[in-house]
Amino acid sequence: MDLYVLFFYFFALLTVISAFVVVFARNIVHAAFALMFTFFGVAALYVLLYADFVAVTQLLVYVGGILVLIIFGVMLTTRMFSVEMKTGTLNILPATIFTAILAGILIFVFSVTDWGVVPDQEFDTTVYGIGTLLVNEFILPMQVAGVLLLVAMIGAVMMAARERSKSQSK
Amino acid sequence: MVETLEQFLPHPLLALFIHAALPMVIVFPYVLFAVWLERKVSAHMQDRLGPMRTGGWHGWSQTIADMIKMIQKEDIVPSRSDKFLFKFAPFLAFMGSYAAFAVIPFSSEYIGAHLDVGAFYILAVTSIVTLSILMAGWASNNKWSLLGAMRTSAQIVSYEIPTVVAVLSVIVATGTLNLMTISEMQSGTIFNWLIFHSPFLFIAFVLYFISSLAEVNRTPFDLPESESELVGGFHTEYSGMRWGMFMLTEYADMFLVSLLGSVLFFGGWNSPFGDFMSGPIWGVFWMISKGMFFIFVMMWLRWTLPRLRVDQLMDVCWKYLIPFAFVNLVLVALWEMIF
Amino acid sequence: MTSDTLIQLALYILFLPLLGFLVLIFFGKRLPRHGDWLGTGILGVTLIFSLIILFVKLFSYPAETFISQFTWIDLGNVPFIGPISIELGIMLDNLSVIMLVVVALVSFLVHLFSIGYMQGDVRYSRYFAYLGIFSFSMYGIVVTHNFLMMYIFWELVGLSSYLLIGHWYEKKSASNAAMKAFIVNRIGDAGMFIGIMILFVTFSTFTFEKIFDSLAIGMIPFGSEAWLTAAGILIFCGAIGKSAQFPLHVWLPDAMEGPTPVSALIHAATMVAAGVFLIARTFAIMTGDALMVITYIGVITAVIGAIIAITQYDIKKVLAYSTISQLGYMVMALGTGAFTAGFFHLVTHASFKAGLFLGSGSVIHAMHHALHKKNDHHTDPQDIRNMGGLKKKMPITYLTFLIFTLAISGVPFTSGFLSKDEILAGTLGFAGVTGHYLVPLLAFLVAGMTAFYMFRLLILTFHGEHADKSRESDIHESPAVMTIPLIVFASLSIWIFYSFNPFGAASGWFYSVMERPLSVVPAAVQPVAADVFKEAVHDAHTFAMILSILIAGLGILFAFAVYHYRKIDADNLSKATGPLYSLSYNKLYFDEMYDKSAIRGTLGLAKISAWFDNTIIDGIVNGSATLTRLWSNFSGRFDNVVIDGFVNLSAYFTGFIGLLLRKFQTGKVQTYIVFVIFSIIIFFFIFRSW
Amino acid sequence: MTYSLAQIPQWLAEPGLEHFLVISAILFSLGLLAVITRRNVIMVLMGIELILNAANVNFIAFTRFSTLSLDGHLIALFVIILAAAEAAIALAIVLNIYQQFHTVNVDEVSTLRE
Repeated sequence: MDLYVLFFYFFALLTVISAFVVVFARNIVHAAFALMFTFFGVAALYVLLYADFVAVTQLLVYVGGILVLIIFGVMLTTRMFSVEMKTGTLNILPATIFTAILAGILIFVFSVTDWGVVPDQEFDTTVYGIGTLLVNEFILPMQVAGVLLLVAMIGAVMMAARERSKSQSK
Repeated sequence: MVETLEQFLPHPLLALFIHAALPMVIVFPYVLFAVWLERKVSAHMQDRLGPMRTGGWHGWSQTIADMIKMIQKEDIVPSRSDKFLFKFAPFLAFMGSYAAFAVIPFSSEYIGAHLDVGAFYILAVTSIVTLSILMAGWASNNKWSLLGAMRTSAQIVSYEIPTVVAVLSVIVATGTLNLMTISEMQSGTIFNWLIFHSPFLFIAFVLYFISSLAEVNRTPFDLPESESELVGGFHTEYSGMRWGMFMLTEYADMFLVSLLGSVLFFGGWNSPFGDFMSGPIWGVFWMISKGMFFIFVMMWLRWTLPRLRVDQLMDVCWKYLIPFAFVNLVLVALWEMIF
Repeated sequence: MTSDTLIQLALYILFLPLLGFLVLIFFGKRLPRHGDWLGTGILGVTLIFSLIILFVKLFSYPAETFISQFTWIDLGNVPFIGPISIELGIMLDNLSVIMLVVVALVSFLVHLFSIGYMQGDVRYSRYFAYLGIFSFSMYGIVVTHNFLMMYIFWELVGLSSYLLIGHWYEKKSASNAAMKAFIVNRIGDAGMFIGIMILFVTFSTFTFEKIFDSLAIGMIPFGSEAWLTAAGILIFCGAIGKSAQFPLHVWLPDAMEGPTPVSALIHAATMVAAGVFLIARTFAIMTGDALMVITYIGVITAVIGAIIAITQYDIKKVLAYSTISQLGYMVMALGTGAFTAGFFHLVTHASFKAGLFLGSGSVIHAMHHALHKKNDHHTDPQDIRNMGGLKKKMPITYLTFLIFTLAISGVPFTSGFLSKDEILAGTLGFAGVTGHYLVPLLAFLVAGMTAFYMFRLLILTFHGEHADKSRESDIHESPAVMTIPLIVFASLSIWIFYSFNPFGAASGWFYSVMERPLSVVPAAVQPVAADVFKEAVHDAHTFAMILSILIAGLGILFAFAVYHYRKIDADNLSKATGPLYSLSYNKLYFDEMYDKSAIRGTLGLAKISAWFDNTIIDGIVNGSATLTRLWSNFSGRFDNVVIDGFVNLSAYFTGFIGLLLRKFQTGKVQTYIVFVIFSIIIFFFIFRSW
Repeated sequence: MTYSLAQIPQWLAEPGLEHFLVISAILFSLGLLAVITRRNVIMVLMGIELILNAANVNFIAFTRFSTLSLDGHLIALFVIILAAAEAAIALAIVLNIYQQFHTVNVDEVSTLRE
């Protein structure tokens, strides 16, 4: 249990600090790489919550897919061969105050609410359960998600292709 | 195994660290050996001898000497680079690669982490290497590096799809993601190995092997570091030990995909002869021999095949490997359903 | 061999053609010989499998029904409706295993024939791919155990029929025919769908067995027998469309625009028989009234087909109308309750009609090549007036064609005699029990006409002198790959395969394995009971046999008298019958009728509604507009003075507020997000519970 | 295996549901901050990813600490799937915007305004 506590605080701090870096880094590439640690920390938190499959999915999709895409996006849309990749901000002060108040309210609400915790929800393995649920009760969402991914893929390809043909015609 | 260690050590954290460091004992000597082997194999394929002098017998300590040289080299960081990311990238790369060794069952008794999602975990955690390459390429502030890095990551991300689907074929056949269970299922003689399980799994292995070649940037898919086009790819600006870390990662990655391939298709730590020569220690032997065999095949291919062009590279992935992999996955599933 | 093995074989039969289709459609052009061997080989394998299934099933488990199913969608206990679960699965009973062999055999032989016939076609591999998907869907209809899959496969055969009719879609007539077939079929299928849905709403399942069982314990749709009759007739609508029954028969003759082997496979032997198969499958739920409707539709179709076939000159059109007529025969047989006879006729008809079509294909092939050689592109290679005297040039085709013609005419020692005789006996028995003597009367009439027009076709095509001496030397017998199927079909048209007694099928194996299924409908609306009917048929049997031989002989004699020996001049005959002849020659004006009624009707309706729209609705609108204008003139004055005062005041007020609010409308997404979150926080405090 | 945790208060020594919820609240707020303050579209996108992660942490935490069975895991998986689709589309849009306006700052892409 004590190791658990140790790991929890380590990964919680990793998540929160790297999230701060994401938001406050002046350099967008630093923000993107800090995002990797946030995702990593969140994945570790999932592991601590007995969600091994979701954790690995988080790594595979977020770190291996989305983040690479984001970094590609950054590198394709910013002046490339210069380390200076600062991004501007808007109304930083009122926004910070506003979000701080929001965070305060959320944390307050989370701590005062009686959640009716059931502490012994420990899963031995989730893979089998998730698989079974996916093809039974969640079959429709899964099919819809599949169609959605297909649509997204075709849409992204279409847009990228249009961009290319436009730049070729120029 | 961690429990055994805990009994002898003063602190459970120490036991954890030692347990986690065990694969290092295999990986580091392996890399030294593999670099030497690569030089010897390439030399013999070109009808020469390769390093012969250092150490005595066939220049066996050449890589050790190289390593010492590398550690002593000046640590050069380009002045206009992003210093922090530049220094950090090699470590991140090795971290991603080493983390994957945690779920490789080296023998029936030793596995770093007995995860239920082992196969999946390997595929997920190696994607960190992609990011570290992007990081290195960008932080170098050099166009060759950046182009090389973007090529590499595009390549790795693309080839991840056929790899995942090929691994999925095995998972469909075995019904588990746990690499230890997959290994145990193949115990017995050579005919219990999954590659002989069905013709489609054999195709899956071929797909896996091709796309894993691309994932670890080996010839014929070594465009990201093609010296003639991109100087050195993402590690153009690196030198000394940091460069060494990248080399270490690359060789560790080769080892990793070879080991994963042998776990998934070639019985893992099982002896091909049934009970003969089997047991926990023999398991390590078999595992490493199988891995080394694939590494030898990779070296062999490197000196046999020419390099692909970049559009051909993407064609091979998207137009051939991925459709074939998906069709094959369906066929594997049908085979499992029918038989 | 256990039932599991049989089910597994059936699954192979079902899915192998699909595999063939996928391979051929994607890689067909790259395969050696464009993959014709693949399609044919797969069908050969399925033929072997289906023969194995047939023998094992009939010899080892003649009385059992094998079902293998799984639950596809389980909606659980739906409120107000009850438990709904949709199962998919396959069923092997005697009906389906016999049908499997029929489909596999015809399909395989047609594949084989096509290798010769379609040689050099531009879309050769695609043709075989389409044949593959057709076989897949047809097998699906045959082996399925529920209405849902049946409906899906039903539409799939419709699709493949569409694709194959339009195979030469460069020809306007071919693509039109494909569309016509598709649309006409859709009308019937809509009815079938409604029928299935009536059953589904009532029983919450699509599975045949469950529906039959529920019916047997007294559950009926909406508590009324009339609904059950309606469901039966609506499902029969599907058969009307697919089996080209009156009044939806018009698509079948046009479908002859497709390649001739396709006509043999789809539009003669298998797909059109699917309608008959459907009636056989659902026979148990048909009420007496529904069967009466089926009987009369069948009779009308048989008569219409026969009448039109007499005067046609296109070799394939004659065969097409003969198919319509024979399908009407089968439907009529099932309607009267002669279940076994009807299905038996389906089986025998499949082989000799497929053979006839393939024979005509062989003739057209030869004619086409001869015309091609002379660079003659005006003469129609399908018109029997351009043929004649082919007997010497194409002996195998002629001999097989003769056997088929004898079989379809119902001459003893052929398979057609066996089945036709049983049907005629059935109609007599039916009339004896119910008093509907019109049915056997027309049935015998059709038998005579069939013999006449089939021999007319045979004589005009093969006997006498060739129409154009100069091209006679260019006509050759077709290659072996085309004649072998003909020979196989010809041998299957002999009585010996069905019953050792050439004068009665009832003692053969077929009658011992095909029993009329027990009707599950409520007693009040039951059709004629099986045993009463059997008795009546037995009494009428000998009489029917003698009469049918006599009538067939009369028809054949008449045909020889008119066309071979020319004792009676055909032209005079047609002049003498005058209006009747032109009625028949113009296909009873069905197409024109539909053009005048359905199509013009729709257009007329559209015109009427347009007029209604333009005059009445617009009139009302315009009238009210005038009224409104008058009223608004008045209110305008009121407006200008009183209201505007208020409005201007409020406008100033709004403008003032707007000036304030404009600050918030920045056009930046982020500001909006802040507002959204801010509102959420406010809601949070409003609805808080602590 | 014993540590001197006596002086640490109980609520800190045992991470429970609230701890995870607090982390998710912080992640959510930071994500929101990124969304509303950053001018770069890609930064906004990263903020959205943070918000989605916060939601996912909640789902998983509730699965662990309540009788939600595995439904929370599945919903988290679907969220990840949606995030993947969203990122692909969003970046395609961003690249198009860049092609069109030569900038990816949200406040400069304002052709629709006025």
